[in-house]
Amino acid sequence: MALSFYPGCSLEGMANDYARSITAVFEDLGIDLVEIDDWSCCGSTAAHSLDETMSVALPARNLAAAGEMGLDIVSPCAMCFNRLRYAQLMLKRGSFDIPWQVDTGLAVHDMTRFLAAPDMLAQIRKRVVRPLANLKTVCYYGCQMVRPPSITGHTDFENPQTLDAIMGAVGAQVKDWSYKSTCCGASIGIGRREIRDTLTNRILDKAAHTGAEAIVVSCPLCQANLDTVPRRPGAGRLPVFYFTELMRLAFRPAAEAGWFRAHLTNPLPLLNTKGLVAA
Amino acid sequence: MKNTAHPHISGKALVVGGGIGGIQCALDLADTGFYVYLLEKSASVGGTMARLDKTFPTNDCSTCMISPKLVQVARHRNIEILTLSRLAALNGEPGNFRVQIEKQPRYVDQEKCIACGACAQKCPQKVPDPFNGGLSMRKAAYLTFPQAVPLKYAIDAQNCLYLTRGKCGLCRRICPTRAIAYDQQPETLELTVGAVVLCTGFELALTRQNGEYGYDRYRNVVSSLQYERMLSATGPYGGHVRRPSDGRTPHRVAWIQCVLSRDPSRNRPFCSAVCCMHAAKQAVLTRQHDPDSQATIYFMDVRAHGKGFDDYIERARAHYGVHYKRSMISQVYLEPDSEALIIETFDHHLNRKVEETYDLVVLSSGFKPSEAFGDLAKRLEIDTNPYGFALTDFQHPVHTSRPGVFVCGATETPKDIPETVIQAGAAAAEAAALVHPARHRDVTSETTPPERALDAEPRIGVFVCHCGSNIAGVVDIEKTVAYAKTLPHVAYADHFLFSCSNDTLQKMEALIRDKRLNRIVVAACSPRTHEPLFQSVLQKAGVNPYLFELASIRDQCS
Amino acid sequence: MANRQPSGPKPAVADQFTGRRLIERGHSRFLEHTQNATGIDIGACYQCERCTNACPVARYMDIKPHQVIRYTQLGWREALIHSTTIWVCLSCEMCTTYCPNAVDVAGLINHLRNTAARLPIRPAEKELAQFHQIFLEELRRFGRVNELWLMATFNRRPDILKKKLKDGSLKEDLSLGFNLWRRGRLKLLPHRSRGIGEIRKLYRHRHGESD
Amino acid sequence: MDLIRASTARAARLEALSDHTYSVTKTGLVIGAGIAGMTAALALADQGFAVHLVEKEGSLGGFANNLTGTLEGNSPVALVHALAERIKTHRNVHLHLGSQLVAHRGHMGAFAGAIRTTSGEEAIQYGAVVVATGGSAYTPTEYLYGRDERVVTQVELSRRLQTDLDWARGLRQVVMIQCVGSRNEAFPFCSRVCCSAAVKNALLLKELNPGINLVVLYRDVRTFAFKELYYLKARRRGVLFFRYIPQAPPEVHRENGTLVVDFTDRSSHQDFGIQLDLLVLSAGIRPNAGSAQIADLLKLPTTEEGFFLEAHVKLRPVEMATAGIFIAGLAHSPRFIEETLTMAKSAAQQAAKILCRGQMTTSAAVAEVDEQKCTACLVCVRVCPFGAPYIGDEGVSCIPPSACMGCGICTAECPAGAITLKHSTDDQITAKIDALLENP
Repeated sequence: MALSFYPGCSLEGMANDYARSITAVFEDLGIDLVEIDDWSCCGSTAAHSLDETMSVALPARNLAAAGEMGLDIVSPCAMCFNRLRYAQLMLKRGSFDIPWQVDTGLAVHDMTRFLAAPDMLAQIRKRVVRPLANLKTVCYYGCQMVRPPSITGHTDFENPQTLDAIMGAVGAQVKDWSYKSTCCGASIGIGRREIRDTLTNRILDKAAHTGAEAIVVSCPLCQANLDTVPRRPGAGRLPVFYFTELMRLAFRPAAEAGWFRAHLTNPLPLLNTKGLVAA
Repeated sequence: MKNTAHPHISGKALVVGGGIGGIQCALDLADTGFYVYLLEKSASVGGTMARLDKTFPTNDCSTCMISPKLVQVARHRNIEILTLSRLAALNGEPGNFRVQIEKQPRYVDQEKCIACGACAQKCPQKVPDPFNGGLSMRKAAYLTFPQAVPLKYAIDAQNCLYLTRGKCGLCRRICPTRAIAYDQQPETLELTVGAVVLCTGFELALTRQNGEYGYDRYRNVVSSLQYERMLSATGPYGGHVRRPSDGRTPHRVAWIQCVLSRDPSRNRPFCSAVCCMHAAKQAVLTRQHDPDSQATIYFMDVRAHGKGFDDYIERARAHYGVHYKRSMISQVYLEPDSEALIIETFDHHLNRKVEETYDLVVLSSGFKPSEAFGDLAKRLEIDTNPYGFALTDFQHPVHTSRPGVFVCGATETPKDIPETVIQAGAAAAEAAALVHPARHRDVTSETTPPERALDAEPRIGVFVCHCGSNIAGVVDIEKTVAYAKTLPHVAYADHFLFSCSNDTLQKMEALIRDKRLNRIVVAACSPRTHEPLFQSVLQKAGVNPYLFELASIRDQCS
Repeated sequence: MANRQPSGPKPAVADQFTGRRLIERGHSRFLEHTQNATGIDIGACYQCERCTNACPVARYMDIKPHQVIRYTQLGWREALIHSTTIWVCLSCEMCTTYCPNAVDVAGLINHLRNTAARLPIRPAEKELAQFHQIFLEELRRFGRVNELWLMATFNRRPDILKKKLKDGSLKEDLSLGFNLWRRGRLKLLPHRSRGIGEIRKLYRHRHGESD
Repeated sequence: MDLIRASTARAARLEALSDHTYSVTKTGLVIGAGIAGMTAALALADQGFAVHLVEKEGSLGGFANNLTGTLEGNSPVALVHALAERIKTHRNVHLHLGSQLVAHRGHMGAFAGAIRTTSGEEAIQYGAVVVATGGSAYTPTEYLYGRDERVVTQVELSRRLQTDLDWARGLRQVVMIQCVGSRNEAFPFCSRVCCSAAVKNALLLKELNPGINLVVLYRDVRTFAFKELYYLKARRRGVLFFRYIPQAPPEVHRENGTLVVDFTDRSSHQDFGIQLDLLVLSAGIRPNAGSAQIADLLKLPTTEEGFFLEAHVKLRPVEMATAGIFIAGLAHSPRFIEETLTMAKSAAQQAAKILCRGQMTTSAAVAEVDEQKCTACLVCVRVCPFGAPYIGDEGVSCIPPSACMGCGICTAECPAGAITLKHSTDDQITAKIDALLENP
């Protein structure tokens, strides 16, 4: 099976660890991710905020490229996913004067949705050699992957299940909580940091209060936010994993501890106590 | 004097749906000289009203109000209740329809069942009780609710071990009257009626699937009907409001209005008309149950458009201290430890979000026509609006698009009990106008033998009732009977398992004749509703009905 | 940050847009124009405040989401495009998702933000506006956006640099940057995509229309 | 056991009673020939019963004659015509226009009364009564109504919209104020229909004059059930709805000739001063002036607002406490035309329950007056909740068995002890009590 892969800018920088784990996991699952040739930025919030047309045109270039490969698109980044879907919908609806031919029939998956399909979950369960049995997690989806449902297709926007299902499949304990898709404020993190800090800290507090030992995410922006936000003095931190990192952990008899050095909030002590990495 | 005019018009009518609308309509037709088939899909009549605790604006007990009506339909000689039944087909023309009724087996012989409850006691199979919104369990052999009419047990085929796996059969072994009948088969009845009235009622639009406000995700988020059961003395918690999660009494309760009402985004743009008053009433009752409680209603507009309703809202606010917050909620959050619920609103004075914590959240769900009505409407080829309610005409507000088929209650629009009762009368009037040439033709009237001349000496007959175990459990029946025999004028004394069951009544009648009894005392349950029942027995036996006395030993002793 | 978010619109606005203006200037013109441009049914709103209750940043907005709808109905364009609201909005889509009348509140706010961006006015949230601009400029330079360079360009802006030096947030930035670099999470050199030509063409094309 | 002893003791003293029976007058009386009255009369007539329909005005239709169209686009006037046609031609209906009921006595199944017409009095017999005295529109004293021709009611507006289209197209700014004369100290009721009336006229104005600025000032919009769809439609058409609170109602005044309404928008927190060329008041519904006289004559209880008070709010909504008398339409409460039609048919059906019977029996367990002991002190007349007792020709109290409900209040109250409640006679009760007390 092959998919056209749209990594998005973050996976080249801040989230390159995410990128590595994705490659590894998909290798393990025997699925080819064909990176879209010479992909370019989706425009993110900026294009959307300043120039509606650009927010359609920029993703369109990548949709077009994927179209040439004739492969459905999978996107690991919630923001990119949202922008691609949005552009696709707009192009379906109205005509935009853009220089690219776009096949709007192409499916755009968010990576978690793709992996949470029943047959995929079965595959994942087969690969698990080390169930993460006593790891207490909460899954955090953020906004862009689930809202608005009209674009993302997540009708369970308030209580999405894809990450929960995947974490369940690798044997982790998944706690339900109410803040799965509460916004972390990433999009204005630079301009109005204090707002971002307030929102992100609240999410970390709620996660800790739920009794989770770690937060599982799929969005690079969310991860960066939750992992790097300054905490109130005294307030603890939780390791923030990309779901693919934990999948990889479950797929391998022994994990390379080095894998996790990219995290600011060091997850090794936790993984240690759970006997998931060698001390 | 039999009416023989217009032989092609039938003097019978079919009322579909045994809720308060159907019951009222059946009575209004039967009391004006027509024979009525009252069709009910479940095992007993009563509908939603039987599930309510109290009702606005009087705060009268709902059961107490509907019970007499239930007894009335049950004992009306010209009303035939067909439970577990559905209207399969309708042919012919107004005044002379041929209807096909599909009747599902009850697996309990209605003639034999004396409602002693032994089957349910012994039945090993527990299932969530739909009557209590799944908040409690009932057995596979069950009685819908204590005052059910007909007061006969039923076995639900989906869950009965014997019917599903051929195992068990316990109830058949222990039933004192051999009433259990696993071999009952579905039957189809062919009836002729002159008119049809549809009173199929409503159900909540809120379902386990659509997950509004964490419904079916958080244990302490309940629907308005579930909360109604929680308030009710016959409910899952015996009238003490408890949290489903931990059984503690909730002190902070919130209502969220317009759940799946006034919500075009969910293609439910209409208003369900009764939820505002319903919530106000529940809030008032909550404050009455527990003076320390705090009741908050989140709403948009208070729709108290009925007679005296605003006054009720005002009392809820001023006298009972119910908080009204004109603000709609997006999402309900869970407090993990206590399973309390957090509601976020924006406070304009503080200019910030405020988190309010509640022990219990009640969702005032909008209405939709009852599930079965959709197909029924198709089968009967009657027009419905985009939301599935029956379409009627301005000048003829209870006429469906099919002549001779009338409608009442929430089948037409969401409406409260009084409006439903009113509409039931109107539907009855239209049906009667259609078939009135056949008035009195298909009904029978009481014929009583002439009264026996009264012997000078009183000869009192005393009948003591076990009422299953209700009385027998507390009172020593044998002793009581023996004692009664010693009393002056007592010519005869005996005891019965259930005096009110049909076969007992026949025995009683015979005894009165044979023993020439001329005064009758029945020591039984209190409900005055039973007095006319026993009086009719006296009449049948040729004894003046006023020579009857009821000793209410169930209330006052047991 | 109470000082940073005036509650309710600025007084000037209130005076400028009294009921009388409501009548003489057909308020409906702006409403119609906005409805046509966005396809959003703004009239449908019944002011239930679900959007404002759902909004995570309402407190930082001078015109709350439900008021944005009301202001649009009243034709108060000026107040809206000068508001902090349009810049503070996170596009988290809570308001749109939960609106019972299916009013795309976030879409409306974004449309107003787009409008404001096109006009020669000082945005109420300068840094937020600037960040978006810089992001698009970076995109124009390389076709992709490199976080390190993005931050660098942003912080190089004199006014921003001054402010960040003052409140010490520049130090924070640097230490965070260093931490991330140590963990190999910073890509030092931006990748320039081959298709940069057609992307820049697209930009020129856009500006050709918009001014 | 004690209970059984007590019961048997009483049983020994029980006496045979025979229920009282009498024959039923198979004719109905309907008071008021508005939509409710005409519908009730026809509902009875169509079932083969004779009906007297008494209307104090000279014409049929009542309140509905002022109405133009409904929210859903139906015509009340057409309905009135349709009903009137049938009323005039129906063989079972005896129509008495310009007439009034001036006397009424008797009981369920056998009432007797008198109608006064211009040509004198006519005695009538009837077995059941439907009261449909209808309602009237409140005449506002608020908001310069009657002092400025630019201030009108919703009813007046809709009438003018029928005839004067150019005027409607000329309007630029219109404001509607809800709950005028409703939901206040003087009149706590909600008039139920005003919100829909406002929405209806608003839509109509937008239809005729799309450029118009329309503002509705409300407290709660009460377009319940499917009427909500029209409220939604009005919003989509650009009608602006602003909520006001009773503590700060809108203020209307004239500024050198121009009409101005001041109010605060609860949403934008802005004060508005709108110059307008038409102010429309949603004036509430009141009971008909005539209903007081009927209430008096028929001894019927009413609410403080003057609407008739039904026997039971939930389960007997169209019955009065006095058996044989029923209620329909605006006389009961403000309601929509469909609801009035429904209620009238329902009331008629309850009446039919009586009229369809040849004979009527009443329980024998009723109060009986000992004429020797009675001193005609009127206590029973006063205390009876059903107005059964009256002082008969012999100057002593009579309690018609058919009117007595057997509640026993009079028995207890009668100072002379002249009244006994059969089946609960003193010796039966005392026997029971003695038996209870004695020890076996």
